[in-house]
Amino acid sequence: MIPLNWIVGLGAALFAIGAVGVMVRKNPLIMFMAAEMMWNAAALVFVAYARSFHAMSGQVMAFIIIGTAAAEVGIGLAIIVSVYHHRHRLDIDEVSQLKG
Amino acid sequence: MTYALWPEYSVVIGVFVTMIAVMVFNRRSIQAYWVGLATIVVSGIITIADWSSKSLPVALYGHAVTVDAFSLVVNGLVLVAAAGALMIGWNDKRYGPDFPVLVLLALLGMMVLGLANNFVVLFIGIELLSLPLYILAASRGTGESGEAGLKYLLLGAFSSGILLFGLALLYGASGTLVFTHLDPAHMILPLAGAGLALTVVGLVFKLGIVPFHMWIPDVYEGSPLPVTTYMAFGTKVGAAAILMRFLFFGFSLDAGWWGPALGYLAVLTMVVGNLLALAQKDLKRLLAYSGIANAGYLLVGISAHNMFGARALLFYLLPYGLAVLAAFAVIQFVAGERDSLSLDDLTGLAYRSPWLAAFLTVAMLSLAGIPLTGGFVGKFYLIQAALFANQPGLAIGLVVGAMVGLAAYVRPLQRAFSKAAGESSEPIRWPVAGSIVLVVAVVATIGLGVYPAPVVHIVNHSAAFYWLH
Amino acid sequence: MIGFVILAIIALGGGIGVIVARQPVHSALFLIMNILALAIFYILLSAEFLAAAQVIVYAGAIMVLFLFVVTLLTAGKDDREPKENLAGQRLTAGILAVLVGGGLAVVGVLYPSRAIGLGLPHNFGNLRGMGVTLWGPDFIYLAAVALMLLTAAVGVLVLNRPRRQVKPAPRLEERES
Amino acid sequence: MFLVWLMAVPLAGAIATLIAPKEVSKAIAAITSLVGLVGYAGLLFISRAGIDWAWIPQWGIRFHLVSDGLSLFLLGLSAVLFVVAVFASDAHAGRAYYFWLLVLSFSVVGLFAAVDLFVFYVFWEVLLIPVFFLLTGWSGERGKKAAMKWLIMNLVGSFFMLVGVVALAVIHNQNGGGLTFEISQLSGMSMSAGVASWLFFAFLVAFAIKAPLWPLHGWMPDAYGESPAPVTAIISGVLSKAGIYGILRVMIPIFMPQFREYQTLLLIVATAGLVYGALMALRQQDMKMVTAYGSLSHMAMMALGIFSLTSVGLLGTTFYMVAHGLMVGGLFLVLGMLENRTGTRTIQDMAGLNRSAPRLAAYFLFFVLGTLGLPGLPGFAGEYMIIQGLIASHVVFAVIAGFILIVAAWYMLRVFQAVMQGPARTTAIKDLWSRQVAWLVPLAGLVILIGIWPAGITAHAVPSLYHAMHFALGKGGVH
Repeated sequence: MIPLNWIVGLGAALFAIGAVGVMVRKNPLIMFMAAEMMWNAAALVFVAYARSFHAMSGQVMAFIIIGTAAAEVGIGLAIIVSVYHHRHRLDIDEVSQLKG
Repeated sequence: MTYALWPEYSVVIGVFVTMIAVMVFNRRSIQAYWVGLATIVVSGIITIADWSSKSLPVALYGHAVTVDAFSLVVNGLVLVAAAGALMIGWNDKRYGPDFPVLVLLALLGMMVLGLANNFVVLFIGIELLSLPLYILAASRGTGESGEAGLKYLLLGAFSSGILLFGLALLYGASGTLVFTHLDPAHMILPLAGAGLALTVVGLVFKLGIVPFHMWIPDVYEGSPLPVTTYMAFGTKVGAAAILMRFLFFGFSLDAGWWGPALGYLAVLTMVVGNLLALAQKDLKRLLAYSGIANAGYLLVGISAHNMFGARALLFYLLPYGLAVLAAFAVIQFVAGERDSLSLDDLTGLAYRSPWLAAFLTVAMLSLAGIPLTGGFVGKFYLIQAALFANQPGLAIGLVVGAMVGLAAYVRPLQRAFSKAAGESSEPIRWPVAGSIVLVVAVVATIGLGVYPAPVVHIVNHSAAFYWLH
Repeated sequence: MIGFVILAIIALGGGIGVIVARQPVHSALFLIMNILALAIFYILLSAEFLAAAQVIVYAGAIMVLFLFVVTLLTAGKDDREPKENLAGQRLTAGILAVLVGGGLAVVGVLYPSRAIGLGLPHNFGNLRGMGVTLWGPDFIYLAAVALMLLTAAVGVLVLNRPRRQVKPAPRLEERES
Repeated sequence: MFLVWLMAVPLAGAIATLIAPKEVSKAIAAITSLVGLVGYAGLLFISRAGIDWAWIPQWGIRFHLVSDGLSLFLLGLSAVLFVVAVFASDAHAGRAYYFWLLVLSFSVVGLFAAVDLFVFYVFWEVLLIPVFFLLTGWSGERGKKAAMKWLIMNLVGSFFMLVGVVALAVIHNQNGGGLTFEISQLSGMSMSAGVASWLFFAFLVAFAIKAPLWPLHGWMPDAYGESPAPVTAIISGVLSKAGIYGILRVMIPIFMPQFREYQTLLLIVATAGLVYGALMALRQQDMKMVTAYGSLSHMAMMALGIFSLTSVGLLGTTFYMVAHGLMVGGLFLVLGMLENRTGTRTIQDMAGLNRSAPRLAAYFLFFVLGTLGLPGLPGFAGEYMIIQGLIASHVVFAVIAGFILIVAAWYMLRVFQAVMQGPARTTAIKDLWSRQVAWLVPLAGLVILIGIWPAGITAHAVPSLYHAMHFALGKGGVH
C-alpha cells in the first residue's frame, strides 16, 4: 500500500522548495520554474487525496492544473523573451550612445 | 425564463467574433473594438434579463457554478469595468488590435469568479482572469511594461501556487471540491486550518492586501493605462467576489477561524495603504496604493461577516470602481502620449482644463469618502456593517485609514488648483470614447452619493438572496 | 516503501536542484527529473492518464519550451545574478517559507485523510475514466482550459509581433524647454 | 418645501456661475444671495417650515429639514452674511470663487435645517470642501497649508463623529427601535455608560474643532489670517456657529446624562479657553489676529452657556450665536477694507486713520463695541443671559467670565485706539465708498435691531429650545 500521507508530506516539501526558489532566486526563468514546481506539488497532493477518497474529482483538478500550466508557461516564456530582448536592445543602445 | 449562464456564453462567442474581426479587417481596424463593446452590451442585457427572472438561484454542472443574484451583481460590475477599460483605451494604436480580445477573456474570468461554487471553477476563474492580464500588462512593449508583466506573472504564478496547495489540503480535509458541501464540523482540523490559511493567503495576494501587496505598485505603474484601470477595478471585483463566496459559502459557520485574522489584515491594509499613498509622487502609484487601501475597506465587509458586510462590500465596489475609472480617464487625457503622470504634471490643471480638474476633484473626493459622492455612502455602509457586527475596532480602523487617505487624495487636487510656474503647454485632447467614460463615471459617482437608494435596493436584494444558503 | 523512498529522493533532489543550480539550463533539467518522478507517483496512485499527461504535456511540451527559451536567451552568457541590497529580506522570506513548508509537511504526514477501504471503482484514473468525466459532466473545465490555451496563443502573437520602434514621448519639461 | 427652494437657489446659482461668462459671476452670486435673503424673509412668516422625504429608506434615512426656533435665526444669519460677503468680494475673483461661495451657502442651509443625523453629517462634511478650495485658491502664500490644516483637523473630528452617528443608529436598532437617524428619536435612548461616554466625546471633539474651542483651535490662526476678508467673515460668522449649533442640536437631546457627568470638566476647559483667547488677543500685534483670538474667546463663552446646563444659559447661547455672527462678520469685513487701503495689518503701522476716513472709523468702532458687549448692542444681551445661567449653576465660572468681559473691552479698544486715534502718522486713506456704505448700513441696522429687541429672537427660540430638550427636561436636566 502506498503511504498516502507521506506523499502529501512530499508534496508539502516540494511546495516549500518551490516557494523558497521564488523568493530567493532572482533569475526570472528559475523563479518561474520554481513556481511551476509549486503547482506540481499541489497537483500531486490532489491526486494523492483523490486516491484516498476513490474520487475522480481530484484527478480532474490535477488535469486542469497541468493544462493551465501549459497555457501559463506559454505566456510566461513569451513575456520573458520579450523582456530579455528589450534589455538586450537597451544594452546595445547604451553602448552605441557611449560611442557616438 | 432564465438564461442562467448566457452572459458568460455570450462573452465566449464575443471572443471568437472579435478575433475573426481582427483577422478579417485590416489589422489597424476599429471593428474589433466595436465588436468587443457590442459583446459587453449584449452580455449586460442578458444579465439584466436574468436578474428579472424568478428562477434564481440555480446550481449548474453538479454544483460547480451557482447563478444567483450575487453573481449577477458581480457580472454587472465587471461589465462596467470592462466597458470602461475598453473605452479608455479605445482604438489606441499603442495597444494594438488584440486589446479587445484580451479584455473580453479577462472579463470572462471575472464573471466566472462571481459564480464559482467549486475549487476547480475558482482556480479556472483566477487563471482566466490573470492570463490575459499578464499579456496586457506587458503589451506596451516598452521596458517598464515588460517588467510589469514579468513581475505580475511571477507573483501571479507564485500566489496561484499557494492557492492551489491550500485548496489541495482543504480537499484532503473534507473530501469535496464544492464550497457548499464543505462542512467544517467534520473536517480534519489541522489540515483544514492549514488549507484555509493558504487559500486565503493566495486570494488575498490577488486582492492586494498588506503584507501581500508589494507587487501592486510596480505592476500598476508599468502597465499601460487602460490595463491599470482594468486591474484596479475588475480584478478587485473578481478577487473580492471569490473571497466572499469561498468564505461565506464554505466557512460561514466557522467565522471564528478567519474573521479576526481578516479583521486585523483589513485594519493594517487600510492604514498602511493610505500612509504609503501619502508619500507617492506618481499619480498611477498613488492610485495603486489607494487600490491597496480600498482592498482593505473591502475586507472590512468580509470580516464583519454579516448581511450588512456582504451588502456593503458589493455596494462599495461600485463607487470605488467609478472613481477609479474617472481618475484614470483624467490621467489618460492629461498624460496624452505618455503613459504616466507625476503630481507635478498636474500643476495648473485647473487653468489648462477646468473641467478635467473638476472631474478629478469628484473622483478624488469620492475615493476620500466625502459626502454627496458615492464613496461616502459606501464607507458609511461599511461602518454600519462593522458596528452591526459589534466590531468597533474595524470602524475606527476604517475612519483612521480614511483620514490618512484624505491627505493623500487632496494633494493632487492642491497641485491641480494652483497656478503653474511656466506657461501652460498645449491644450488637452479629449478622445470621444474616454470622455464618455469620464462623464458617465463622474455623474454616476455624484448620483450614487445623492440618491443611492436604488443601488442599495439592488445590493440588498442580491446579498439577501444569497444569504439563504 | 523502498520504492517510495527512492522516488521521493529523486523528486526532492530534482526540486532542490532547480533552485540551487547556477545555470537555468541545469535548473530545467532538474525540473524534468522532478516531473518524471512525479509521473511515476501518479502511476502508483492509479492515475494512469495523468501520468501520461504529465510526461507528454509537462516533460514533453512545457519543459522543451523551457529548454528552448533558456538556450535561446542565455547561450554563451554568464548569467550571474546581480547582487542587491534586498538579500537579507529575501533570505528571511526563504527561511519563513522553509518553516511554513516544514509545518505543512508535518501536518500532511500526521493527519491522513479519511481513506476508503473498498476497492477502487472501475476505470479509476485511466483514459476511459478521465474521458467519461471530462467529456461528460466536467466538460466546462475542459472548455475553460481550451480558452486559456487560446489566450496563450493570442498572447504569444501580441507579445512578439514586430513593432515599429516607438520613440518614447518627451516628458513635459523637455517639451516646454 | 420652502426650505428646499432655499437650498436650491444657491445651488442653481452655483451652476449658473459655471455656465455664464466670467464677468457676470459676481452679479449672479449677488442676485442669488439676495433671492436667498428674500426667501428667508418669507420663511420668517411661515416660521415652521419643514420637509420630510425618504432618502435611503433601507437604512431609515430621511431627508428631514425643519426650521424651528433653533435653526431659524441661524439660517437668517447665514442669509445676511452671505449677501454681505458677496458684495464685499473682489469682482475679479473669478467664477470658481463665487461657485464655491454659493456651494458653501447651499451646504450651510442644509446643515442648519437638518434634523436627521445623516443629513446633518452630510452637510457638515460637504461644507469643508468649498472652504478648502477658497483657502487654497484665494489666499496668501501660506494659504495652502492653512487649507490643508483646516481640512485635516476638521475631518479628523468628523470621521470619529461618523462612527458615532452610525453607532447611535445601530444601538437604537439593537434596542428594538429600528434603524433611524432622526435626532428626536435617538434622544433619550438608553445605552451603556461606557459607550455613551465614548460617543459623547466623539461628537464633542468634532464640534469643538469646528467652533473652534480651545485646545482644538490649531487650524484657526492660519485659516483666519490667510483667507480673504469675506471668507474670514463667513468662517467666523457662520461656520464657527455650526460647531456650537451642533452641540445644541445634536448633543443636548441625546447626551444629557453625560453633560451632567462631565459638567465640571467641561466648564473648566471652556473657561480655560475663554481666558486663553483673551490673553492671546491681548498679545497680538496683527489686528485680524486680535479679532480671531477674541472670537475664540467668545466661542468659549457660548460653550460656557451650554455647559451651564440651564435653560437661560442655553437661550443666551442661542441668541449670542446670531449676535456674535453678525458683529464679528461685520468686523472682519471692516478690517478687510482697512487692510485693502493701508496694505498692512500690524497695529503699529497705523495711527490716526479716523482723520482721513471717519466713516470707516465709525463702523469700526460700532462693531468693536458690539463685540465687546456694550449694553444696547446684542452682544450684551447674550453675555448677560449666559452669565446668568452660570450664576445659577456654578458661580465661580460666572465671576471669571465677567472678568474676561473686561479684558475683552481692553483688547478690542486697544486696537481701535491704536489704529484710528492719535496723531495721523500714516498717509491718509480713502474713506468708504457709497456702495460699501450701502451694505454696511443694513448690517449695522440689523445689529441694532436685535440689540434693542432681543425678544424678537428669544421669544421664538424658547419654545423650540424646550421642544428640542424635552427629554432632557423630563429627566430634570435643565432648571
